[in-house]
Amino acid sequence: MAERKEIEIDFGRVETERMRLNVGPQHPSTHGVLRLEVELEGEIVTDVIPHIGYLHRCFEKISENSTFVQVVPYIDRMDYITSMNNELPYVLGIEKLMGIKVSDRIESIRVIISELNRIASHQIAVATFGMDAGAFTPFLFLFRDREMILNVFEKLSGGRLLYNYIRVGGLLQDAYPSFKNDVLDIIRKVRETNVEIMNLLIDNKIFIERTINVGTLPADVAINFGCSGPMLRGSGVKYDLRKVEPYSIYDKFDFEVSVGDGKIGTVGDSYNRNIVRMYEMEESCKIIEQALKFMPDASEDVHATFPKKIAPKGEIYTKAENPKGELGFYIIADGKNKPYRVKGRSPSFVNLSVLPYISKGYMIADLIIILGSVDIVLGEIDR
Amino acid sequence: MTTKEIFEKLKNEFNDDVISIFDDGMVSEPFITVSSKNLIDIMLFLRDEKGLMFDYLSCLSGVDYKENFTVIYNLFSIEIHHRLTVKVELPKDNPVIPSVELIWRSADWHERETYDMYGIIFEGHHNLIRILNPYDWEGYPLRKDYKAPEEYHGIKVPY
Amino acid sequence: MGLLDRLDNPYDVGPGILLGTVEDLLNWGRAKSDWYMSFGLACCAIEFMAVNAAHFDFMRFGTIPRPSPRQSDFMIISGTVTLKMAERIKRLYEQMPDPKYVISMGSCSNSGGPYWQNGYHVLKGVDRIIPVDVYVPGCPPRPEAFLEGMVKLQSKISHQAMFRKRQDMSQEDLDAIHNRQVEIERQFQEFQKVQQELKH
Amino acid sequence: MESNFILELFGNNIWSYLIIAVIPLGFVTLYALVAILGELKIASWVQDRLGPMRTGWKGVLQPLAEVIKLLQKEDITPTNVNRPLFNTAPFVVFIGSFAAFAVIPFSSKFIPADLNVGLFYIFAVSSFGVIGILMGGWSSNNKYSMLGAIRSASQMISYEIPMALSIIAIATLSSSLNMNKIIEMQSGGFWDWNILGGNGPILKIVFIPFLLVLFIVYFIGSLAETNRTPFDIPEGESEIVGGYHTEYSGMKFAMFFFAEYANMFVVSSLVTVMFFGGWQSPFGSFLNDPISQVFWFVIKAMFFVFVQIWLRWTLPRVRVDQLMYITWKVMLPFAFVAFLGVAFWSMIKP
Repeated sequence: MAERKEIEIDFGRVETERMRLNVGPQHPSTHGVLRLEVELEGEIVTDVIPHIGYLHRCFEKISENSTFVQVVPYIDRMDYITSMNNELPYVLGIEKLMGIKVSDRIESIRVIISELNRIASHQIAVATFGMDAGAFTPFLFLFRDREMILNVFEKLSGGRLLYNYIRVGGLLQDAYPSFKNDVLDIIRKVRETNVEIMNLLIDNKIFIERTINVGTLPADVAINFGCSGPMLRGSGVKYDLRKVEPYSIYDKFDFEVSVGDGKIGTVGDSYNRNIVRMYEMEESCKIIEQALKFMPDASEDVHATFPKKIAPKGEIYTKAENPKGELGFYIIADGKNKPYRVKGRSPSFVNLSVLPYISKGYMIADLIIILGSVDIVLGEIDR
Repeated sequence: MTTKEIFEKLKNEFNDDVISIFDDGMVSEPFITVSSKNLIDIMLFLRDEKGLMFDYLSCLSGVDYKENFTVIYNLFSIEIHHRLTVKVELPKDNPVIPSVELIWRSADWHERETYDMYGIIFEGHHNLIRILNPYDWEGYPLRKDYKAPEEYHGIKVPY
Repeated sequence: MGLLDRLDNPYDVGPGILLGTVEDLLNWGRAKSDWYMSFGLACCAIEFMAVNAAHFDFMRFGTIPRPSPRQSDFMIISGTVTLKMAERIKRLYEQMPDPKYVISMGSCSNSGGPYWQNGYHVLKGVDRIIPVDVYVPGCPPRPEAFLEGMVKLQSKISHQAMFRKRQDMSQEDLDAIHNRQVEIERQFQEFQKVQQELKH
Repeated sequence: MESNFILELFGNNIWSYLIIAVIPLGFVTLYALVAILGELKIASWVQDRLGPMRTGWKGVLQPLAEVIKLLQKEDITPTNVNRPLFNTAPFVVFIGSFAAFAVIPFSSKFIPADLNVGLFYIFAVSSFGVIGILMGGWSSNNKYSMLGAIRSASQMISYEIPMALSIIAIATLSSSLNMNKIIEMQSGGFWDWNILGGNGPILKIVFIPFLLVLFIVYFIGSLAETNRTPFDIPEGESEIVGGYHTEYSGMKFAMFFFAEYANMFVVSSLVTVMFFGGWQSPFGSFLNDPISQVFWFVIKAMFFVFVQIWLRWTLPRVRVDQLMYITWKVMLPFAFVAFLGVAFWSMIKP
C-alpha cells in the first residue's frame, strides 16, 4: 500500500457528483474551532478550504491598548498549551530592546520551564493525534502524566495552565527549594511514559499503517510554505532556532536537533512528524538535565533586574522555538509605555496553511490524521 | 551577510527602487525600505541570488503609522542563517502593493490577514478575502481610527 | 421535602406520594446520567480535557462524551465565544434535545473575561445568546472548580419540578419571580446609565 | 421438543411461546444494562481511572440512570428527513439483532427455537441490521450519516464472506447446522471443544491450527459485524461525528445503542457455540446440569463481550481501504485454506 495509483473507472452513464462536507467548527477532532470545507469524491478528498477566525480574540488590538507588562497574559492565551514558551520570545525581545541582562539562575529556570512546557505540549500533541486515529487510551495516559508538570508550574506561578511567570527582567518568583527534585522526578516519569506510549500506540501496526505515507510534505515545499517546528523537521530539515540562532542560554547545552528519519514510512509523512515529537521530548529531558546542573543552587532575588519603567524605543523581530514551531513577535515601541504594534507570527497559523496542499487525494480519515499531525492550536492561529 | 551589505547589493541591482536603510547599530532591528513598484523583482532577487538565498518568509506584518501604512517582511535564510527586514511604505488613501504569494507561499495567509486587519490590497493574490474576521465584517480593526461596532447580527458587542 | 413529610397529607395540593416519587426518580435519572457535547473552544477546553483525563476523571459523575448535539444533555462553553462562533453555538444549542443545560466555563464565556474591553470580536458573555445554568468562574477555572460546577448542575437538575410546574407555585412565588426580573432589569439599566455617564 | 423446558412445563400452546419470546427480551434488557456498565467500567480500568462512582454503590446503577434519562429526552425528528424510514430504522436494527436470540442455546433445556438451520438463521437475520443502518443513514439527510451508512454497509457485507466460510467449516465438522447438535458434538470437557479439534482421536492436533485460524477469522469478522474498534469506522467519532446515528436522539438512539450491545452478545455466543462448546461445562460431566449450563454459556459469551470491549479501548481505528484489504486479501484466503483443512479432517475422521 506504499503507493496510491489512480484507478480509472468507467462509470458509463452514471453521473457522479462531488460532495461538499463541512467539518467543524465543533467537530470532535478539529482541535478547537477550526472549520474545514471539504470537497469529497466518495471518500477521497479533492479539496480542502480551511476557514479560521472562530477564536479571533483581537490580541493585536488589545496589546496596542495595554502596557508592555499587561501584554504578557494575553500572550499566554495565544497558544494556551505552551504558555511558558510563548512568554519567552516576547520577554526576551523587550529585554533586548532595553538592554537588560538577567542572571544565570533566572535564565536556567526559564530554560527548564520552557523545556518542561515543550514536553507537556508534545504530550498533548501525541495524545490528540492518537485520539484522531481512534485510540482513546493513550490520550488519558499522557494527560495523567502531564499533571506532574502542571503541578510544578502551579507551585512556581500559582496557575495550572496560564502562568504569567516570565516577567521582563526576571521571573514572578524564585524557584522553590525542592524544584530540582520535582523536575528530576518528571524526567524519569516522562521517559517511562514514552516507553509505554511507544508500545501502546506508536509501534502499533494499525497506527503505523494509518499514518505512514499520509500527508507527505517535501522539504522544499515545507520551507516555501514557511513551516517550522516538528512540521519542518519531520520533512528532514535540520532547522531549530535553539541551534540556529541560540537565544537565552541554549548555546551552553548539548542536544540534537531531531528530524524525521524515514526509518518507518517516508520522510515528511504524518508518522515522521509525530515521531519527531517523541524524539524531542527525550532531547528536552537532556536539556533539562544539563540546565539543572548549570543552575546556581543559591536562591536569589529574581526581581533584582526588574526595570523601573518599561518604555523602550525601537523595533525588533524576536523569535523562539515553540513546540509548534517558530513563534515570533514583531514589536514596534515608540518610547511610550504601550507598544505601538505587536504582531504575533504564530507557528500554527503558518503550518495550517499547508494543509490544503498535503491533504488532497487522501481519504477523509487521512485528512483527520494529517490535521492531527500538524498539531494546531486555534488560539494561536486566530489570536 | 549584514543588512548593510545586502543593501549595497540591492542598490547596485535596483538603484532607485531601494530607498533607504535604517541601521543605528543599536538593539533595534535594521531594515531596508524599498518602493512597492518593483517589489516582486526585488523579492525574487532576494530569494534566488546566490549569497542571499532568503528562502523563508518568517513574518509579514502591516503597521498603521500616522503618515502611511507599512508592510514589513521578515526574511530568513535557512541555508545561510541570516536575516533581513524589508519595509514597504504605502500611501494611506490607496494602499496597494504587489503580492509576494507566488514567491513564498507562506505569504498567502499573512497577506490575507493584513488585508483583513488594515485593508491593504495585495495585487495578484489569488484569494484576497477576510481570514480572521467574519466575511461580512465591516471596517479594518487594526487601523488606529477603528471603532468597534455596536451590534453584529443582532448581538450587542460592547460590554 | 422527604417522602415522610408527604405521607402526612397525601391529598395536599402539589405532587402526592406517587407523583412526587416518580418525579424524584426521573430527576435522579437525568441528574446522574449527563452526556455532554465533546467540543472545545479555547484555553478552558484544555483544562476541561484535563478534567476528563485520568487524574480528575470526569466520568465519575456519570458523564459520557457525545460527538453529536442530538444525543447530548448539556454543553460546556469552554472558552471564549467570538462573534463568528456565536451563531454556531446558538445553533448547536438549538439542535440539542430538551431537557438541556449549559455550563459556562471560565471568565471568557461568563463575561468576556480579559477580552472585555478592546475585544471587538469577542462575545461578552455567552448568556447573551443562550441561557446558562451554571457559571464557573476562573481563567481558566481549576478542575476542582469545574467539578463543583458539575455538582451544582446535578443538584439543580435533581430539584427540578417537572409536573404542574406553574400551577403548583403560589402567587407569592410567582410575584417574587416577576419582581426579581423587574429588579434585575432595573439594575441593569442603572448600570448602563452609570457607564454612559462614565464615558462622557 | 425436549430442548425446551417451558414447553414441557406448560404444554404446547400459545402462552408457552409467548413466555419463550419474553425470556430472551428480559435477558437482553438485563444484559444491555450490565454490558453498558461493563463498557464504562472496563474502559475506566484500561485507562487507569475509576469510572462512574456516584450512582449507587460504585456507580452500578449508572445504566439504569441512562435508560431513565433517555426515556425522557425529547425525540427530535429533523425537518428534512424521510420520516417513515427515519422512524423505523432503529427498530429494524434492533429487531435484526434481537431476532438472532431465537436460536441461541442458553442451556440444553432452553433454546427458544430449536431450528435445524440455526447457524444459517443467525447469519441471515444479523445481516438484517445493515438495512436498518442504511435506512437510518440515508433518511437522516445528513452527510455524515450517509457516509457512515455507506461505510457500514460495505463493511458488513464484505466481512460476512470470511465469517460464512468459518461457519460452513464448523457445519462440516459437526455435520449439522443445529445449534444444540453442534454443542452436543463437543461434549466431554474442554479437550473436545471445536477450538481444540472437536471430538476425535489424538490425530486431531494436526488440525487444531486450522480451527484456530477459523476462530480468529470469525472473531475479527464479528468485530467488524458489530462495528467495534478497530473496525468502528461507520461511527468513528473523530472522522464522521456519530456516523449513521448522528441525527438520532432520545429513545431512537437508545435502540441503536441496545442493538449494538445485543449484537455483541449474539456474535459472542456464536463464537461460544461454534468453538468453545456452548453450554458444555469445561470439566466433562462435572456441573453439567441444565441450570449450570446457563451459567457456563453466559460466562463464556460474556468473556468474549469483555474482549471486544477491551480491544475497543486499546486499539486505534483502521482506514476504509485497509479494512477492505484485510477482508478480501488476508482473511478470505486464510479462511479458505482453513476450511479445506477442516473439511479434509471431517472426511477422514472416524
